[in-house]
Amino acid sequence: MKDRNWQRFILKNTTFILFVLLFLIFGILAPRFLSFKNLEIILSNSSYIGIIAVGMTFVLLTGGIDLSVGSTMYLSAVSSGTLIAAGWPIAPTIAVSLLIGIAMGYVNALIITRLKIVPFLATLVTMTVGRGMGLFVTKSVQVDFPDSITLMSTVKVFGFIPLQIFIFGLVVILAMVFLRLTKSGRQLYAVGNDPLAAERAGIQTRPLITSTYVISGFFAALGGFISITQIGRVSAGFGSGDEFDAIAAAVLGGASLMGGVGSVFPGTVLGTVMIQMIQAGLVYTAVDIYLHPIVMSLIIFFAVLLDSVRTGQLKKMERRTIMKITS
Amino acid sequence: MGIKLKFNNIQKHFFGVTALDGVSFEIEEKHTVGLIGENGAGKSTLMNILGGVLLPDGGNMSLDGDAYLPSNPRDAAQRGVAFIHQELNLFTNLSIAENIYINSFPSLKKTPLIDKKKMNDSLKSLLKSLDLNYSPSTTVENLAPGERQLVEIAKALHSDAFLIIFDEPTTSLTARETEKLFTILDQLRSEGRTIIYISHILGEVKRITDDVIVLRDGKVTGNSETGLIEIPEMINQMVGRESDNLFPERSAKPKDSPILEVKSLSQPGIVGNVDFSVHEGEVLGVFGLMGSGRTEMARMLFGVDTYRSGSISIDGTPLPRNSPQSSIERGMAFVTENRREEGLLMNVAITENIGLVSLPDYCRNLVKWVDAKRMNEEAGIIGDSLKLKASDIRRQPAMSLSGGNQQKVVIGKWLMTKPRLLIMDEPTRGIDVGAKYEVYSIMDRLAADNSGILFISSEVEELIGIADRIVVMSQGEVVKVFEKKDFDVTALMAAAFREAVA
Amino acid sequence: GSDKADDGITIAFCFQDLETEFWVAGHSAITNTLEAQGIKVIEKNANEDANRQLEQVKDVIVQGVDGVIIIPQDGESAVTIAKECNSAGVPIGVFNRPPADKSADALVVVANNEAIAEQAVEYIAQEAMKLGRKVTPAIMVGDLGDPNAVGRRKGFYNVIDKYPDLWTGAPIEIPTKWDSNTALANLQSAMQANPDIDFLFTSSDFLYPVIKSVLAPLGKWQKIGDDSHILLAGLDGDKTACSLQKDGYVDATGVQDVYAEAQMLLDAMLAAIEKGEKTPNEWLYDDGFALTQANMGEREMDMWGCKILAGE
Amino acid sequence: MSKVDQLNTGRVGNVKILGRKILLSEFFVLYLTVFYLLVLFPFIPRVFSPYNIKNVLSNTWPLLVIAIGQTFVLITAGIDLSQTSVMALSSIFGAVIMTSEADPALLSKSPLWGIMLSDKGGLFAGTSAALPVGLLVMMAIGIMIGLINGFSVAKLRMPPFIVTLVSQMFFAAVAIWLSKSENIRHLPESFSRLGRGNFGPIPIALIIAVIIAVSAHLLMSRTLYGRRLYATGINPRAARISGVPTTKIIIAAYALSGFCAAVGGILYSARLEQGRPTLGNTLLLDIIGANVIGGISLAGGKGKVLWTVFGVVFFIFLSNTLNLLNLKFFVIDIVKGLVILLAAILDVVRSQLALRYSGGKV
Ligand SMILES: Nc1ncnc2c1ncn2[C@@H]1O[C@H](COP(=O)(O)OP(=O)(O)OP(=O)(O)O)[C@@H](O)[C@H]1O
Ligand SMILES: Nc1ncnc2c1ncn2[C@@H]1O[C@H](COP(=O)(O)OP(=O)(O)OP(=O)(O)O)[C@@H](O)[C@H]1O
Ligand SMILES: [Mg+2]
Ligand SMILES: [Mg+2]
Repeated sequence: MKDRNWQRFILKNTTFILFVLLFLIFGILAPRFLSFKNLEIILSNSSYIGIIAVGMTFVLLTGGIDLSVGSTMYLSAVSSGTLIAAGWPIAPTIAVSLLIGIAMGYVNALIITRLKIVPFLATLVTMTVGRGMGLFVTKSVQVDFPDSITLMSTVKVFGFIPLQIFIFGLVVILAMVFLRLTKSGRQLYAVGNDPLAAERAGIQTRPLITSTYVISGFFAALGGFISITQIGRVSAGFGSGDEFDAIAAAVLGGASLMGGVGSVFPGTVLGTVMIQMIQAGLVYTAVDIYLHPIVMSLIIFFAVLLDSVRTGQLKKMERRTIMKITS
Repeated sequence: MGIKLKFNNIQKHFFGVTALDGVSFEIEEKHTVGLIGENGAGKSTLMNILGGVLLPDGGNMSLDGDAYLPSNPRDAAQRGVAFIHQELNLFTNLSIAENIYINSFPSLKKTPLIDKKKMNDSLKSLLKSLDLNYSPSTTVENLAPGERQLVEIAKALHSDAFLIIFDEPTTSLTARETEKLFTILDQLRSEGRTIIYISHILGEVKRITDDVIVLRDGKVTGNSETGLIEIPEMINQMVGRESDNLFPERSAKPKDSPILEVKSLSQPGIVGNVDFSVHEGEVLGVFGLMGSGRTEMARMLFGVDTYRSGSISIDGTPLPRNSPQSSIERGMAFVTENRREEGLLMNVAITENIGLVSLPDYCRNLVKWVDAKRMNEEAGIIGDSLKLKASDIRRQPAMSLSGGNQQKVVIGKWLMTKPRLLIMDEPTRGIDVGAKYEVYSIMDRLAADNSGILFISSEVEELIGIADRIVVMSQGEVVKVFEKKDFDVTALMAAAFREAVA
Repeated sequence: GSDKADDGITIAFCFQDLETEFWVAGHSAITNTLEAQGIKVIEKNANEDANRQLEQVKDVIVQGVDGVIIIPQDGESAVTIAKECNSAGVPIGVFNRPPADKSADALVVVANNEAIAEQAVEYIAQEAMKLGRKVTPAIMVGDLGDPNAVGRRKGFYNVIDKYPDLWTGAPIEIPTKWDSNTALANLQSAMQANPDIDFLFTSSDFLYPVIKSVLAPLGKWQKIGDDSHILLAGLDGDKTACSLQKDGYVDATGVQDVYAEAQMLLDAMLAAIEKGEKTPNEWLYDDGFALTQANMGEREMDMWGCKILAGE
Repeated sequence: MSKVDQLNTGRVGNVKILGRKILLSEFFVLYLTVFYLLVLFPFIPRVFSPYNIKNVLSNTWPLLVIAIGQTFVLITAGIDLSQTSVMALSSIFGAVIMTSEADPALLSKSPLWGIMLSDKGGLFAGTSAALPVGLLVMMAIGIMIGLINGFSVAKLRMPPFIVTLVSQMFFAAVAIWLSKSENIRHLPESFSRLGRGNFGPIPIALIIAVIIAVSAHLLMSRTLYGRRLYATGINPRAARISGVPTTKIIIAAYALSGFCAAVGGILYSARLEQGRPTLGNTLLLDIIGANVIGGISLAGGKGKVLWTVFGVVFFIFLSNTLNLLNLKFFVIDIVKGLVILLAAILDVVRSQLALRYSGGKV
């Protein structure tokens, strides 16, 4: 019996175990990797894409997809840059840029729920239009941010947590509580599992779906802002391609594109941090840069393979036992 | 007593099919009303209108004397109407408790958070009363179909609705669970609730209802107090003709030569040492309580699930493991108990569904060109022989059929392969008396053509009525094999409970 | 293919993207010069897709333009596109990335990435020698699918290989994929893994804000002369690089003179159109130079970024 | 509708009926494209010039071939993000086999140098076998990558999105690594002809694309494989129990997708006359977008080759006309997005109408 519990524990936590193993392997190959500072860097570099991936998880849970997050990041970043250049103080600028994220999400939601256009197309449209509008504002010229913004990345909350990690943590905790412990959170899973049945069970699916895109847009803008505090500059390509990174992180964390399956923690968080960690590990171990993506993709492949084997095994273990246990 | 609910001239059409054609009747408060009718008569459609899932094309309703026209299920729930659907309506990724509370989660001290403890605690006794021995936090995915149906029932019981609709609640339940449900219905009635009860098992209707409403082709053809109407008359009103035989005469006797031989089949924790055989021309019944492992055994036989040891052979040659495809090539067929998830391609035309298994037989030359014309014709013939009720079987998707007719499509697709051994897992679940008779006749015809049939059922009567021998399973093991001469309801039940078997 | 009704000259300008300051400067240099001369400009952005660019060039040929100027995605696609223009009889100018060979006729302005990178890194090597100790070099490599990035990396290595004794070991390579966030994460890791890095070459100037945000918290964002100063060199010659070099943070910048290049190309193109040549063929060279702390005085205004800076 | 009814409703009715017919037709997206072009015609008369039509069509063929491959996978409820790296890798391998000279200054760092590549070019440099071997290897690479994807999805039960994303990363990186970022030129003339040459008056690329489209159409709609493909996409559990070898079906779909991507890669490489390690790396959204606009569902089980064809034609004409309109580059994005939105809205209206009218017919 004890054996079985161990087995179950290992199966339930394979991704996490793999994570720790990878950490140790990189650590053996490059001892400096095992430092606390490195962990902090990995987390800090995970935070912006992690925040976006959390928003993406909400959308994926309902069976949707949000391709527009990269453009949302760009549009909201460009706006805040323009406002700062026009002399606005920081706080209202941030507020406006977050509002733009919310607005983009709301537009997505309107197109999807009112016009009944499939999420892929709807967000493809807002992705192109959003980028175009951003370019319209900047004429493709990069936007630089003053030190008052970039210095935020060095702020330590409570004296030791870097601001971006703090915000990331906050986002994760809020999202987790929402998904696990609130009515809307649980209903989100229901909608993703079977939208028709959800409708029949009397769930108000439309506001729920709307909220996921709004959340995703909001987190995209927030993630974009975090990124700006770190890199200080927004050029025309800012955020493009990030939608794929965010989706990849969520899916690596176990979310399904078909909806109904996925979690923010450990799921998406682990997915994001894992990718960042591998990336860092490759730099630490000085692997030929031509081989970086090759090694990275092999590790991810292995992680996903392990996950699917594990799911199969767990299913088997949880199969009901019918026979009486004699003896 | 007052009138709880009144239907007045309700109309509903789908794509040219008239599902309801001026239905009017009244339901008295605190009564339990049986609603019966053939497959496709319009029962579920009427209830869907009542439950706010569908809008009527014409007519009106009143509830408690006020006009009533729910535009969605939430409206209906607010007016105190609860609905247990014919097709399970559960979220498999959520827990039992969450499914039950999906729209009314208790909150934790004025926070927006869910009070999980309260939720789970409040359900323990309810689940126990239904004999559902799981913690309320169990994920529904892990439950068997019958257990899921109990969750649906728990859901309705838990609501404080004063009008509760049960659309064929017992289809996945065995006798014992059904008894349990009836006790609960009694209790509900004593609490003063009004119940609409839809079933194809007329004995049940006779036993527990106060009034019976009969629908045929979308019209009310009967409306009387249950006490004043006998089952043959109910059937008469349902189908428009007299019918006294529930089971066809068996036209031939089983042969000695075995088709299927199962030797010490086992899979740890699930089935153990299963031995039996099915002979040419034989209908072998399999009886057991819910969760006795019949379905799992059938799935192993057909190659859907794996097993650890033992052997399965067809006509003396062992069957390769875990390959439904080769099982089919060897002449096996398998009507699963779960038609929605494993039986049908819901939004595909009926003929395509019927033709799916036999596709290779309608292929020509190297590139496997499908002779669609011939296939559709044959599928049409099968559909006719099953008296499938559909408007255009080449275009109409399976989804739009009534529950019972969907079941006929599943049976039809296997009949088209002219199977040597047909495994049927609860094939008569949810189909009307007429259709049941047809299914039995099909079994008889196949048997007379020297095929073998493995017939899993939870209804003792039908097993006794049609089987040549009955295998009783309990907790994954074959407890006893009954010869025809020993058939007896109490003995069979006793064996299923493992009483006095030793 | 010039069936135009009006007498004015129309030139199509097809660029591959405008994601960095350099490309924006190149873009405005060309469009402004053309428009100042009363020439109509049709602009096409290929968004880094060679194939889309080919399609766009075909589209503008259909419109009967008098000349086509492209900033190609790479040298090979430049050849194909130039051939397309040759067969349509439209003069073509290729900006910044030279065609891979001379099989097609085109007006070409070449900046030699490898050579320019080499000049900048050479200066650093000389500075490093003055330190009298071994130096640990690192390079921020661009997208490996981009020939410019590859050329710059080659130039860097040419110098590294030239002075084998100067370095503590093989250079540390930091992939950036031309993406700030990737660059940030990898530079942070690299600095953590190799705290002794004291020479950093960035394959493009647009990464300086990232470099600053990594080095500053480590106390390594220091001016030249400070003990913790990291030798810094980059390539492009943009505004940020200019001001950082003026402030004494950056040691050297490889410059391609985007304005001069634009002017050379346009002059040749307009001359060809004037003469009615349909397939002009000429290669014009911009060898670029390295703006270093040593030659800041004389050559500052040859760097386009400094001109922009001065103009503000 | 009876004859009398038709007479009574008169011309207005006829227009209505025609409108309804167009809306409900399978060719809707095509009609939409034509309508769109007619509206734009007064502004850009050149759109119908022979050169432009030829140009647009020549852009269509490769994308079409690739998009059709994607359709197979989408029908199984999967997605193939690796098509672009199939193009890149097969482009490099094909070039390595066919090229007639390789510059050591550029390529001597390639891991293939000395094995498959030398300053005398590739293995089959200059021989008449170069073309056939090159093409075969390119297609084999596509099929192989497809098989790996399919095996991981169907047998190892890994999610398609992540599997193909990983193989996209992996094979794209391999292509870049093998060529050390360099493009490989000096391909045989016979190869380039595939991309730009004609067979009589007809472009060879067109012939290839049409052959693939027609075979894909027949395969999907008329054969055992096609029926089983849809069944697998709609309900894999039911399909498996009904004797459909779902694993093989899915693997084959990915292999077909890889094959089509490789053929697309051949056409693109031939057009550009080079092996490119980054070939197609920005094409992904166009491929999937064209499918979705055509009406193929990402949820699986729904789609036809014809729809894909229309989706691709729509996409290509859209960007062609936006090019011809000479809008500022940032306006192009906005307009493009809005046109897609409009098309999508019309399609939704259309399918809702279809649902309503299909009842009227029976
Ligand atoms: N969504 C739908 N689309 C088209 N036709 C439908 C739809 N729902 C029901 N029908 C048709 O309406 C008729 C009545 O169906 P309904 O489901 O009400 O029957 P039922 O009496 O519940 O039968 P059963 O006992 O088999 O469940 C049938 O002919 C059915 O085919
Ligand atoms: N824990 C579980 N997880 C997943 N599936 C389960 C589990 N328990 C049971 N099932 C499924 O439920 C179905 C019914 O189970 P089983 O064979 O034990 O019952 P049975 O004897 O056929 O009775 P009935 O069909 O009346 O439920 C099977 O298909 C089985 O695979
Ligand atoms: Mg029904
Ligand atoms: Mg069962």
